[in-house]
Amino acid sequence: MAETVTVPPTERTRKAPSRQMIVTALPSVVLVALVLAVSVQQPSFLGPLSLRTLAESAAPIALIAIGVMFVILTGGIDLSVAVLTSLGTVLLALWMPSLGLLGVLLMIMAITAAGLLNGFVTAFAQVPSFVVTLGAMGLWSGVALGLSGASTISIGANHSLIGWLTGFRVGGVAISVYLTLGLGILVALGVRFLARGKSLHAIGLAENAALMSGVRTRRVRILAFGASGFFAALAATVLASSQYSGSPTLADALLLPAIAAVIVGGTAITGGVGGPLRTIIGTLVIGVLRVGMNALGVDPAYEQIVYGSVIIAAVALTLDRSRIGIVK
Amino acid sequence: MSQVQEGARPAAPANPDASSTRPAPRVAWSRRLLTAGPPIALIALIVIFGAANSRFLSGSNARGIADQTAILLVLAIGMTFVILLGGIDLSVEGVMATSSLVVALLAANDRNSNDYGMLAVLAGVAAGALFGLVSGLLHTRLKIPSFMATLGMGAVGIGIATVLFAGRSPRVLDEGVRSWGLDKWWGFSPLTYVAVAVLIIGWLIQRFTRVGRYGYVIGGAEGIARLSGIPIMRYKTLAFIISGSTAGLAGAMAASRLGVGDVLIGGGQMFATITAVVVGGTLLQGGRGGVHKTAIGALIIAVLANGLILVGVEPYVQRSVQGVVIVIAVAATGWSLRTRTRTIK
Amino acid sequence: MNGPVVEFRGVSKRFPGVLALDNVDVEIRPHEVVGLIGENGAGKSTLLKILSGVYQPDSGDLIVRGESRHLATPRHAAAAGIGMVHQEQSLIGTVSVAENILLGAEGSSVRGGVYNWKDLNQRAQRMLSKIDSQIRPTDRTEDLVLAQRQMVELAKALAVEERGDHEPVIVLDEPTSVLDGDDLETLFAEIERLRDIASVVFVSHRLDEVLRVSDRVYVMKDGRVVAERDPKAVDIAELYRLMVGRETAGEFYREDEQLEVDGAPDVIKVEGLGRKGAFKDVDLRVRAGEVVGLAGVEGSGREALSRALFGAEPFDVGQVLLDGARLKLGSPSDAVEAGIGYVPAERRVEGVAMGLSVEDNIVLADPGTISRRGIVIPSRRRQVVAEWIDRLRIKTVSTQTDVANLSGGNQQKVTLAKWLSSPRLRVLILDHPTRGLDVGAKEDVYTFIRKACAQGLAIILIADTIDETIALSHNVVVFRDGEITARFSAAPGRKPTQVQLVEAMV
Amino acid sequence: MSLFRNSHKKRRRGAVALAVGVALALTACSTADPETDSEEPAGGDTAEEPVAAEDIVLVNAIRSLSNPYHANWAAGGELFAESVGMEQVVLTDDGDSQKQLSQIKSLLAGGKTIILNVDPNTSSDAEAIVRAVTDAGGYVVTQWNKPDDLHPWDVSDNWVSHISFDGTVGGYEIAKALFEEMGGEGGIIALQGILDNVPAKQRFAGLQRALEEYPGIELLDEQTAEWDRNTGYEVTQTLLAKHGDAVGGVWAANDNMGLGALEALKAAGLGGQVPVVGVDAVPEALEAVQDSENTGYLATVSSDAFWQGGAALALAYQAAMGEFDVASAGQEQREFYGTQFLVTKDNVEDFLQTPSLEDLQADFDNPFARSTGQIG
Repeated sequence: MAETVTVPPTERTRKAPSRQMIVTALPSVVLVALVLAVSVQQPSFLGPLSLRTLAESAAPIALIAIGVMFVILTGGIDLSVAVLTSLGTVLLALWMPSLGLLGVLLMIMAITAAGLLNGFVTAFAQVPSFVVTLGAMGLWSGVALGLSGASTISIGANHSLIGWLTGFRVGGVAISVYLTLGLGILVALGVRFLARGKSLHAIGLAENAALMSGVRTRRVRILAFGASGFFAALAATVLASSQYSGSPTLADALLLPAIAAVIVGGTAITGGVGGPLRTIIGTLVIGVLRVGMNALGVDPAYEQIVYGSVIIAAVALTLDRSRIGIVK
Repeated sequence: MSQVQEGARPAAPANPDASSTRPAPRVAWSRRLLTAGPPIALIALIVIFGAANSRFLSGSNARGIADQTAILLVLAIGMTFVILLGGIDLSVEGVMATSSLVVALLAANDRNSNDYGMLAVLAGVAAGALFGLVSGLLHTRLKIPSFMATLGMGAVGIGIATVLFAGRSPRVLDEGVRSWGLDKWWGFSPLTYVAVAVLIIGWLIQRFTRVGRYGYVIGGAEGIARLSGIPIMRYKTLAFIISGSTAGLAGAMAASRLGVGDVLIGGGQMFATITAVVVGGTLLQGGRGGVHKTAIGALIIAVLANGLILVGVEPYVQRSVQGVVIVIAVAATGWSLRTRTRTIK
Repeated sequence: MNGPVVEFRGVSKRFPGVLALDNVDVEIRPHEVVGLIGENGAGKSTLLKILSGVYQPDSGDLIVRGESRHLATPRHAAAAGIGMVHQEQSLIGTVSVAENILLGAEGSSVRGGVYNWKDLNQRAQRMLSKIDSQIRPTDRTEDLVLAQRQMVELAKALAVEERGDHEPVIVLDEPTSVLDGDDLETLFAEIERLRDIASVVFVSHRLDEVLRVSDRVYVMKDGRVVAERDPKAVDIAELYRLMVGRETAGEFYREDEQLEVDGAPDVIKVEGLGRKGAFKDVDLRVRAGEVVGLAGVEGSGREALSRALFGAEPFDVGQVLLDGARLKLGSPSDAVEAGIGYVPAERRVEGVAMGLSVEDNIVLADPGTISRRGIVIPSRRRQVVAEWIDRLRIKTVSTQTDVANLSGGNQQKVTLAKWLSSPRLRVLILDHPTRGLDVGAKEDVYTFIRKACAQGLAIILIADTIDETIALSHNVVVFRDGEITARFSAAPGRKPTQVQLVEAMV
Repeated sequence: MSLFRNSHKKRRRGAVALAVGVALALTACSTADPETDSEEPAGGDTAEEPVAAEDIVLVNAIRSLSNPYHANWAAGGELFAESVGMEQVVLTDDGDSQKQLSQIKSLLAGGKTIILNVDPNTSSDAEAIVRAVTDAGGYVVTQWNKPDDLHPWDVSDNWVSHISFDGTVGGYEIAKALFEEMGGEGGIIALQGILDNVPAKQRFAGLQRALEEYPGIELLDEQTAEWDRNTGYEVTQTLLAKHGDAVGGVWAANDNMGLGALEALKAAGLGGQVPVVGVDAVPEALEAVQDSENTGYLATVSSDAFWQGGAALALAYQAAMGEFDVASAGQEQREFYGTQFLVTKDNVEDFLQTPSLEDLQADFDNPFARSTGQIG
């Protein structure tokens, strides 16, 4: 992975379409299948309340996933995104009571900056992204533990400023869900209609060609990591809103589900293929899987095994082998 | 291909004038840093902590450091073989967890009637090797990037461990297994000798076997290795098996030391391990380094951890330090390879 | 035996869109040095790759020591006693010389996966002594200077003889490209020595060298062997005529469409440009509608210069002026925004973005043409893309087709469309624009170059062949070892001869 | 840090299946929500007339069933349910806050009146859970974790009480036991927990109080071992090296670290010679205490999980039944500390066996019997 090489053999051209179709269609199919399976076991699953619970617990994961997706589209990875989310909740809890809305803005800026930093190191020091973000993971979790004195900080005053995200419901679903969907659609439109919208995909598919066509690949890569940080910050806001507090390890557990969501959604780990809406579908697959495992009476202990296997399987399926010469 | 070769050696200059100059100076610089840096850093740390706390240099603390290095060293040696190939193994914590429970549940314990004694340890290692094999096959056959394959396998390992764990840490009652953690041979814990043995074996493998030698070749220039007809997949898979086995052994060592099998027994080890390897001077780009360097790296990490505790720094600060160190080490060693058109993901 | 060691009988090899080898007959006899020359794309490298088991012929026979052989992999070739010395070095820096020499052929030195260093080093030493080199088998390879590494490469190639009882065939592919002076002499001495213990195939751009070391010379052109000569009975000039001579010249290159550029304003000016180890003191100017051809052998610095002008590689000294304004060329994007376009030789890696659609590729360089204030206007995008697909006669199923599914020629046209569709384009750098294209596609490219001139673009051309350079250019600048050695005016009718260029090149 | 943070302490199926099953049954039928109380800004509800028994669901929400502490907790709940002739639902979240919340929410969706006795995963979860329950007109008693600045009386009368255990007492009691064993002389090292919840700070405060009373004892060093056994081992090992023979005892903020220290002492050949104390009364610790002559594990502290699972549930139940008038209850009843027991080899046997309903009936009838005063 460290230095995947662009080799454009011709045989890929024949295989590509069919694989593409599978990758695009499969997630939705799987989702439907899962929903049916679960609702057979547990009819109430299709009831408004459990659906609401599903959607609302999926929202923060979806946000994180969309963030990582930006990086994965460029062919990289961001392992620090969940830790950044946790750090975000801590910063919120520290700043909001005194600074109010300003605190929220500061937190979003700080976390986005942390993301950008990942990008800078990756782009300018030319260090593989998984190394950079692995390091960042350690760094920021340490910082979060330090800032919070390794303790959970309740958001007393001013919680109302973000409380509405998960507290206020329209049509029975919390604002956070609409926010997530809205952003997803927004990003999708951006990719489609912004003049440079395709840059992410171009870099993921053929970085040299993009570079030699005048795409500012470094800048795009940095921005991708920035976006990852930004969405982590949003996820942090949503989590803090529903948890009424910030904790240095609050979101750490969401890394695997988020990455799984992106890959399961059909975004290739090799980059260049995929999008936010697919990622949201991927998140739902993971979410239903989780609920489903309980409904089907699967021991929660197996959750990790399932995540691990799902990730590997999804990667194996979406991976575009024709585009990677030497895999590391 | 081009970038990969850049990773392996200074690109041949295009014009005659430069042709006879040795490897470009900046490379020489980074190579010097690779070889001389770690030992110097280690000595510096020892001096600093020695000055900060008189007890640091005491015999008992030295033994403590040795004991605390043992598990890390074993892990790092295995990891070195994978990183030499330019890959990475993020599954060590999961493998350790599974292994520790396998050992705890097969040796005499307070959960079931098993009593396989030292065979349990072998089983732990075998379990680790199996993980390595699967990761290796996923990586080589399905072309899944190693960090992804091992990330997944790590989760699977944690999961299996959680199932075996079933809510309560099984305690190891087997005297033989426990004695590893409790006995003292000439003042040192048996685990220390295990680690030294693994180090020697690791060095022999690296120096005298195909797995070891081809590690440098494949990591140095996979394309050339392929042209030379070397069965790359086999040796890559073997490297992962080695890494898995050492992780398995490490799990067994931890179990014998704490007297329990536990899901979180490997907590934080992945970081420490990777840091130890890269700090020792093995390039994450692959092709450069070795277990002898890793030994230094592991000592650096252990001394750092031990010293920080002596000085009274919260353990989680080490996490931040290690995180930063990894990135800096990689950036510094790869600095001279940067070009405008190089693509790094 | 005295029959040929290796013999190509009517060997053909076809790649998508191009016939790389066309019914080739070549034979290599014992204890002789065979020279092989030809321009890029003449088929040399394909021939060598078949000989070394990387490619297999579509038709015809490869006969090794009397029996027809199918060399499926480099290992098979090595087993058949054929050793390659690759153009770009194929040594691992971090392992010992001995390991490199016997890489993948450790054989007796490794039992059950365990190395017997003593044995390995002895065998390596034997190879090294054959070319009586002073290098020790235990040396760390990356500590050697390039010339020494070249020797190790030789020893490595020689090692194939161990695999069979017969004398090996050693193929030297551009071995001199990174050597000079004394190193060169040592190499020639080695080749002399090799003649006693092996057969040698010597491939080089430097004709004087070929003439000097070879006993026989094959000249290749357009995938065919066009001549076989005795070095004593031929001179460089004739070899070149054989190599590049083409009767079609005139109309083939649309010379009649070449426009007069005297008095046209300078578009791009290069002043005293230099980068250590690549090129130095380069002065250039290209006027609107002018084609300036850069001639020179590989490594002469022309490629490096063209990439530097596009910001893909840095330069240390000098400056580049566009319409008199100094350019900052920190990255390709700087160049593109200034109105410089670049058609790379590595078309499929740097030219088109594989996996993106034809449409996305065409608008990749200058989205400004299809958007207002950063927002795409679908209608305009459709119209622009359609226009250029039509103008350049790009054959594609739809605008949404993955560009990877296009033929080489059409991919090249997409690359051209990417630049030509941008209204801000002032300068177009063409690096081997016709490499690997079939004749039809080549002619198209020539036409577009002329058209581009008519639009007043300034064009810097690194052509695949010398006659291409001469025919397409208004002016030709010749590079050698990173410096400009000659300048020729190439107005229609008053074109310089290939020989003139060649003399300046070597 | 681990990439697999959420993985630890995953448990058995039974309870989950059961919970789901019941949730299912509940979502089927439904009754009107109890009417709201105007004077309650937080929008919670209180029941002025008792809720009919058949509309009630008794719920214990805990981490899992196969960790002994919470298993006992559930057993206590079972005893109470039995005493009022009802079924109890046990929700297990496997240490996953999101899951804990969503499980409770889907149970609330059933429309019945929920009587919830919950051990929130972290203090951050408490408020979300409480608001969910009170908004649905349920009754909730929280234990252990809640933000310090959040009080039941500020939120709703349906948040009947918050029960916690004064860590200072536990920390103090074990410290005293330790110091007595040491004869009031010598040096000790202290293993701190992650300060993630109040108890860690309190327990250490307790230690400090004991230190004041025993001037002969010197606190050589205090380090966090992150509640973790392995860290406990390494920290102890290092501190032993640092202070050598000066270490006369080890004070650990929980049994996990204490047991880690025990191993480190064994490894250092000091097994049984240097006394160790911890808190939580995990079975391993209890066994170690049983055999304290050899292990040196002097004492641990139990909060009596059976009582936590039963009596607290009883409290919420009484509130729902109107037997306990929350609105007029004093703060000392809304937030109070339960009684803890110092476990030494003299009384360890009592804690190794399950109590009968008779043993606990009195506490069910008067949950406040074990109150040791208001929190704070």
